[in-house]
Amino acid sequence: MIELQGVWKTFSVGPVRVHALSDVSFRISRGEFVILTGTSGAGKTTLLRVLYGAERPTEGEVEVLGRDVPSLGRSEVAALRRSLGVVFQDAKLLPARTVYDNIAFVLRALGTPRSQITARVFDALRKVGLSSRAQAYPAQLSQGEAQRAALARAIVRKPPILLADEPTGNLDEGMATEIHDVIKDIWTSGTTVILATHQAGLAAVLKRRTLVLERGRLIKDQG
Amino acid sequence: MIELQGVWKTFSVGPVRVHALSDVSFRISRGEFVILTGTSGAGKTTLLRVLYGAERPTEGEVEVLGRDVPSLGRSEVAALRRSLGVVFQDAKLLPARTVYDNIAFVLRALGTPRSQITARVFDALRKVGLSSRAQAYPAQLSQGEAQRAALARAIVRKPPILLADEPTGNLDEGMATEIHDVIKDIWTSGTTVILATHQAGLAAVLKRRTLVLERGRLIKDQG
Amino acid sequence: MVGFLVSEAFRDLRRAGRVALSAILLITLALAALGAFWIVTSNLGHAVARWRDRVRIVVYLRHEPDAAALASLMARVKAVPGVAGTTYVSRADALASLKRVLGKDASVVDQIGQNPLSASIELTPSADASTPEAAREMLARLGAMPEVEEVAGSADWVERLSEWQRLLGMIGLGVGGILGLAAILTVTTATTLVLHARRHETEIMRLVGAPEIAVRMPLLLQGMIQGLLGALLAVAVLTVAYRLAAPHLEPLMSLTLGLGEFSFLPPAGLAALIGAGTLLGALGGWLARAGR
Amino acid sequence: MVGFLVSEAFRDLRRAGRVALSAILLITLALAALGAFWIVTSNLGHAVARWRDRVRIVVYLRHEPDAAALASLMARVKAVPGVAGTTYVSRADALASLKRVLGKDASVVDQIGQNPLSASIELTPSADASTPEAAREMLARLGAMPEVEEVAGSADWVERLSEWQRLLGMIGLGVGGILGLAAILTVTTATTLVLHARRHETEIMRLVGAPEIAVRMPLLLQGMIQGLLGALLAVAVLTVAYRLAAPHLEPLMSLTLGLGEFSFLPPAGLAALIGAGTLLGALGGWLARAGR
Ligand SMILES: Nc1ncnc2c1ncn2[C@@H]1O[C@H](COP(=O)(O)OP(=O)(O)OP(=O)(O)O)[C@@H](O)[C@H]1O
Ligand SMILES: Nc1ncnc2c1ncn2[C@@H]1O[C@H](COP(=O)(O)OP(=O)(O)OP(=O)(O)O)[C@@H](O)[C@H]1O
Ligand SMILES: [Mg+2]
Ligand SMILES: [Mg+2]
Repeated sequence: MIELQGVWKTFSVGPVRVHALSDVSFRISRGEFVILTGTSGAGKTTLLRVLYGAERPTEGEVEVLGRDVPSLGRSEVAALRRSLGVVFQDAKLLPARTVYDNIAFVLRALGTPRSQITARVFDALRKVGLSSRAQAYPAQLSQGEAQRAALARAIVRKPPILLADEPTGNLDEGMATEIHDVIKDIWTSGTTVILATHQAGLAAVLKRRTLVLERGRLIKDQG
Repeated sequence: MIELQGVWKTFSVGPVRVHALSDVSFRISRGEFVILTGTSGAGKTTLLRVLYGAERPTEGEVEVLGRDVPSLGRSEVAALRRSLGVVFQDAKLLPARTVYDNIAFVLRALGTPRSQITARVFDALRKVGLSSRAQAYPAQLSQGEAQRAALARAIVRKPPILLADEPTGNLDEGMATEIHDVIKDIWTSGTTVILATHQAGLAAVLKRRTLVLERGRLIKDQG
Repeated sequence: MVGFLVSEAFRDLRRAGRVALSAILLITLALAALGAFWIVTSNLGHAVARWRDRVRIVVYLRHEPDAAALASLMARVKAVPGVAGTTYVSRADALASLKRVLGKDASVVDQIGQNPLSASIELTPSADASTPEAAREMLARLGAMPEVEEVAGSADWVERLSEWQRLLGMIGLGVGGILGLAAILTVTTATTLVLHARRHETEIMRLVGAPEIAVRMPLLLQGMIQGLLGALLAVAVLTVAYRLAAPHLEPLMSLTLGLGEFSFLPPAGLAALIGAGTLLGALGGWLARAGR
Repeated sequence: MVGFLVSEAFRDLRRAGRVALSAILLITLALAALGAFWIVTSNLGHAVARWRDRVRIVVYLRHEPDAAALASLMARVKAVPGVAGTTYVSRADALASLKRVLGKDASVVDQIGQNPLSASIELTPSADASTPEAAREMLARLGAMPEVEEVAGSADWVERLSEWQRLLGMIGLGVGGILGLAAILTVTTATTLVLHARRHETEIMRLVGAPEIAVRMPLLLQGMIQGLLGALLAVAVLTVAYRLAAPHLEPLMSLTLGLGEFSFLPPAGLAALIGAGTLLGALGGWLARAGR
């Protein structure tokens, strides 16, 4: 389902070269729940961006859902992303639309029948505990609320793969647990999940396969 | 030094009214270290915004450094902010400037002599462990790195008051501890600190006075 | 899907607010100026045509011909290439005309025993004869006829006319060039603005896998709507300006340019303006593509 | 601090890139068009003045005066308000002139026993007499002199002139209005753009307590720099265009308008253009203030 082979990603900032990913290889099968962890700057976000085609690896092979990601054209990348639910670390909500519209938008752009949209949007909002804020604009949300709205947008399509980047970074423990339960539910219903987090402890709590990055290297793959 | 009396802040989103702060009163003396905690959406960020004059309370009195904040004019607010170091929850780095320029900018706008600027900027960057990324632009930083850059900017002026909103939200435990140590150092050198965090456990670790917000109400003030 | 795209376009337009308004007004201005220039040029064109009618070449005849000879002569003169109109002036007509020229002193003529003037034919040249060469050729042919004593009138009227046309052409080129430049800048600026306002939005849309058409089509449609609105406004402005100004301009025109009627753009011209506006707007939207 | 503010302004300008370029070019365009119109208007103004010199009013005298009477008469005529130049035409002059008019048929004149023409004074009206009322007044005064038999030439030349001036005025108003509108829109658009690009930046600057001057001054300076660059470009464009076009235009001008020389803007005019550009740019920067 997901396979990386010797993936490197190197950024140049002026004279400095940053190896955000160094020779990363792994494989994830359908239906797995994988936790991706590592300190700040270890390369978690970069790895996810490579998976959804926002970053082209400097070297190596990336396959997602049977597609060779780095070689995809623009419209094929868009098609791939429509099969993925992504929770961005910085939420990335459209600032000029309400929470409801942000979520309905992805359904509408896909041509989902109008009659189903409202029900599906509110279903997703209810799961993340945000139905009362449906009419608020992103600037009117607290950071934790924005993160939950981003999760609702990612799961509203019931995608085969969910990539969640730090979805509880701004949430207290109680709410984090709730969100993790939501993600587990989605996983139980058949979605493959990759959850990136800096909370090393989470791996122990969730008891799932864990990939650990350190300065771009995959130093541990266990569970 | 800081005093709130019966502060309310109510937002209207369409027909819905959100009480982000409800009747909050407290007082913080010079040299205190206060932890502000509460779940997502409890009102932590709103409370800090009221303190640095970005939000006018719907009702109540706010005094910071002897100034009646809600009544200040634009240039007085600017002057107040120059006495405060603020770490914003979403970093708020100027996207078109490097990390170095982001930090040097506040010194330059204040008329700090050129000769001192470089040394002070690198001093602050070293404290947060980011000197190697000085020439990177904000878009080239990981979230955790951006947060550390924001902290460096807040402390470069050695302000009498430091307001830090979730400065370790995107950091793993090891790095969070380092950052807390940096903040403690600053506090030790005489700066009054308010640290907002959703990590309820942090209060126990740091053993400092803790204010707990719940749906805009101050439900606990202890330590 | 179409409904979705159109509603997205209108939503963008509303959001762009003051800027969209600026873009529309700039397009209006460019098109209105273009249209106004078009109107003035075509009216000056009419005036030039009228002036050409007024240019007279006089062919003096050796003798006053009788009716039959006159008819044959006139037929031959008309057959010369470049001759448009002809008027026969008999010796009596010429004398009457001289009296008119003398005005107060007309009585002088009566002191002359007999009419000393020649009969002549006054010619109007056609557009064919508006190059200096064609005009010289025509004059030579007329001068070669046996009945003709002398041809008065040289090629200089042709030079004058062609100089005027060159002047108009240069003004047209200059004005056209400036307006073209302004229109391109307008479109570029408006597009850059819209793109800038949408930059994050576009990025986020792409990241959530929105199809390209949903990302770009609204931009194109928005551009076209702006262009169309701008063009319609320009047509309205021109119409109102024409209605208000024409009654005042007409006497002036007839006084200075000898033009009785100040005409408006034909319907096809209006349609062309509207089409140009829509295209301009669409181009702006389309540039969005090149811009990234 | 000043160094800091100026460097911030240049930094903004560089960042705005294509948009700043657009704004500069639009200002260039507006000012170049304004300047070009100014040049054309002032040259047409010269042409009108020349035409006025050519308008002749003829005062026919009852008798040919002797030298002394003539001197006294000429002095009185020159004293009439509205009279600029005077030329005395004796009866012999008039006859010579008639021969020229008759051209081929001049021999007719020799058949007349004695010279039947009157002596006259040809007048050139001054600018004072360019209103219809002043002209009528002048004609009445001349007609009332005892030596004068008749005054030929009516007020219609004045009407023609004033109609021309009205036409020029209207064109000037129209062109000026359109350019003004375009310039305002340009400035608004450019400002909105810059503001939009700086929106987050401005917010962040305020949040970190940057003094107002550091927030706004660069915007104002940036606007002024844009305006100045645009104006300098416009002056360059006008100068080059003038150098290139004047040699071609001059013969044309003299042919159609009777104007020998096609003049450029005076230094003060250039300075005014540059000042206007800088002001326009500053206005754009200043609007930033009203915008928030
Ligand atoms: N576009 C870029 N240009 C240059 N460097 C980059 C870019 N994106 C990421 N980096 C660098 O690559 C490294 C990995 O970044 P990444 O965002 O993947 O870290 P992360 O593990 O997600 O960190 P965090 O937990 O702080 O979000 C960092 O040092 C970062 O500065
Ligand atoms: N500008 C605004 N308009 C409307 N509602 C707002 C606005 N700002 C904040 N709110 C609401 O006020 C409440 C408190 O927000 P605040 O950002 O202070 O929470 P917080 O404690 O900082 O949460 P988090 O830990 O998630 O950052 C939230 O419900 C939020 O949606
Ligand atoms: Mg990350
Ligand atoms: Mg907050």
